[in-house]
Amino acid sequence: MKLEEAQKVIEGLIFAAPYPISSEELGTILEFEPIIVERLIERIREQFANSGLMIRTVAGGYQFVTRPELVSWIDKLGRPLISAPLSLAGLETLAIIAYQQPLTKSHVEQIRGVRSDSAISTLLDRELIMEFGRKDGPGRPILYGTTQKFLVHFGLRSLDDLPDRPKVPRIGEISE
Amino acid sequence: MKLEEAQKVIEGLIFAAPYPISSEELGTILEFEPIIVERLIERIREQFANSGLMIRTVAGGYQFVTRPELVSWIDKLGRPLISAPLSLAGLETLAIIAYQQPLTKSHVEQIRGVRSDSAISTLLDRELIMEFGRKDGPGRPILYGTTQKFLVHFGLRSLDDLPDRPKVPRIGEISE
Amino acid sequence: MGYLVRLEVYEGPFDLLLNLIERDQIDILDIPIAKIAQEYLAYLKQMQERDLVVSGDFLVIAATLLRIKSTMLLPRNPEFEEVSEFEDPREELIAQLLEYKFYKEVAQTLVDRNQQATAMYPRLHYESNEKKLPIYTNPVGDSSIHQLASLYQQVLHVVKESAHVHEVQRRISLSECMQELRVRLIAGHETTFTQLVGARDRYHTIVTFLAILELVKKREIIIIQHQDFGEIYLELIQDQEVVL
Repeated sequence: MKLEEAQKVIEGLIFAAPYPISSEELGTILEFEPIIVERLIERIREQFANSGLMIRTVAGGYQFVTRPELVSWIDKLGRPLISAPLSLAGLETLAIIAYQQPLTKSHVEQIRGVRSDSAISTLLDRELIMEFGRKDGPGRPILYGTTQKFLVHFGLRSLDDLPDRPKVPRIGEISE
Repeated sequence: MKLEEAQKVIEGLIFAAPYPISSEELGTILEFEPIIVERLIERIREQFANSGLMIRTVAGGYQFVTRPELVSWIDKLGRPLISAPLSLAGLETLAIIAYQQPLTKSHVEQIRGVRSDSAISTLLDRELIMEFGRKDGPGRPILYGTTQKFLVHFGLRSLDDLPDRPKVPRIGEISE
Repeated sequence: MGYLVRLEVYEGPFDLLLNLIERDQIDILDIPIAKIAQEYLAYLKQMQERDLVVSGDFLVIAATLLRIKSTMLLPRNPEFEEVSEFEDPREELIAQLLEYKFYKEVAQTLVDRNQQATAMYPRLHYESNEKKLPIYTNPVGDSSIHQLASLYQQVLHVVKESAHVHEVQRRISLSECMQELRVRLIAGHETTFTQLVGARDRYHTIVTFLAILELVKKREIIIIQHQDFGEIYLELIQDQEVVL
């Protein structure tokens, strides 16, 4: 068997095996020394360098898995699709976050004058806002900001495209 | 997102999805038009040309599988058969349901000329058919239709992959 | 016990008929009914001899065959034939046979397709019952960026107004705050520290906190926290006469 052919077979076996398959087992099936199998797997790995898949060594065997950096995409699989409009409370909260980001939930609540937990969790679910680290200070509250998706869905290239901020001082400046 | 990056994500999603994933669903996740997704999948297929794996189109979606020419090697893994082969009665019943769906059990029996309770209950157990509501009329009998699993099991892209149903000639036309 | 001849098993009467037709190399569209009916009945007789159950379905078609046979034997009324188109009594049966034959062929196609399909191994997946969050296909609904911007202006306007109003607001005293807490705890809708503090200013938060401590000291309420940094629950002590 040519090495190229053997590589294909190894790929197929690793992919189809119901458990991480070892180089010994692969060697037995192919009638190759395990060391040869291991070299071939190294070559396969090189060929998968630009793929979304990779072969990981785990539990004494090999297994195809998706690349770790794709996890946020893979998580979206099988999620039900919903197209419900955004509530006014959500939109109001989004407006405040868009213009004042990054800011904390209590800052939003201070501006809106009402509790905003559910508005913020809606915006997080809709992936319009995300956590931007934590604020220094007591309780180290979470800071929120808008996402790429926010820009896409409002047709903005960047935050600079937000319609001009009205000439009203920021909340912190008001009490002065 | 760069196209290269999108390709990786698509590979990852097709690999990770527990069912054949459609270009529409991939498009929703990536926020791409399905047609773009389809083009990218063509590019991925080219890149997998020398791999033991390939992307097949089945049941309205995409799925990674091992290449058919590797089957004798993969069989050596001793993976248990997903299911025992269907009986002829089951296959006949399935063929009728595939073409005439949704239809009732008595309609199946009329075509087959024999009672089909056990064939239908086997097909239901195997999730190759499912109930599709009830027919209006006396007794409101259950209507049956085929499932996505049916398409996958027989490697069909859609029901259109089944042979065309010939027009049944009328006897009057025959004798001429 | 005599010798045993293996008897073919058929899926049903149509399967048997098709088999007889194929065996005798008969044109399905021009079935010699008398001959086929004879062979069909002979088979049923064999089945009975072997104590095999001949299901009603086979008998129904036997009756149909005999009916067709007798209809075809009847002399046709030439007067009748002039006006109405001659209807072949075999027509319905042939249509049924052709339809059945088609599905029998499809069944074979399915076997082949399955063979091809199983030559390609998919990856094994493990069922997961994990609940997935929904994806919002249209997360902002039909709102526009201008709506967003004008909403922001409105909000800021309200803030500016209320900021001025705030200056002249009388500040709540500790005893007033304690009284307010009693009322709210009796109402029973708000029983956690977070709810009671609400989204008000720092002054109010401090006064509420002090009021809670005071109520604990007076043994009017108890506070419960199930875990470190968890929510703090406030409960009125039963049998405590609360003076409103």
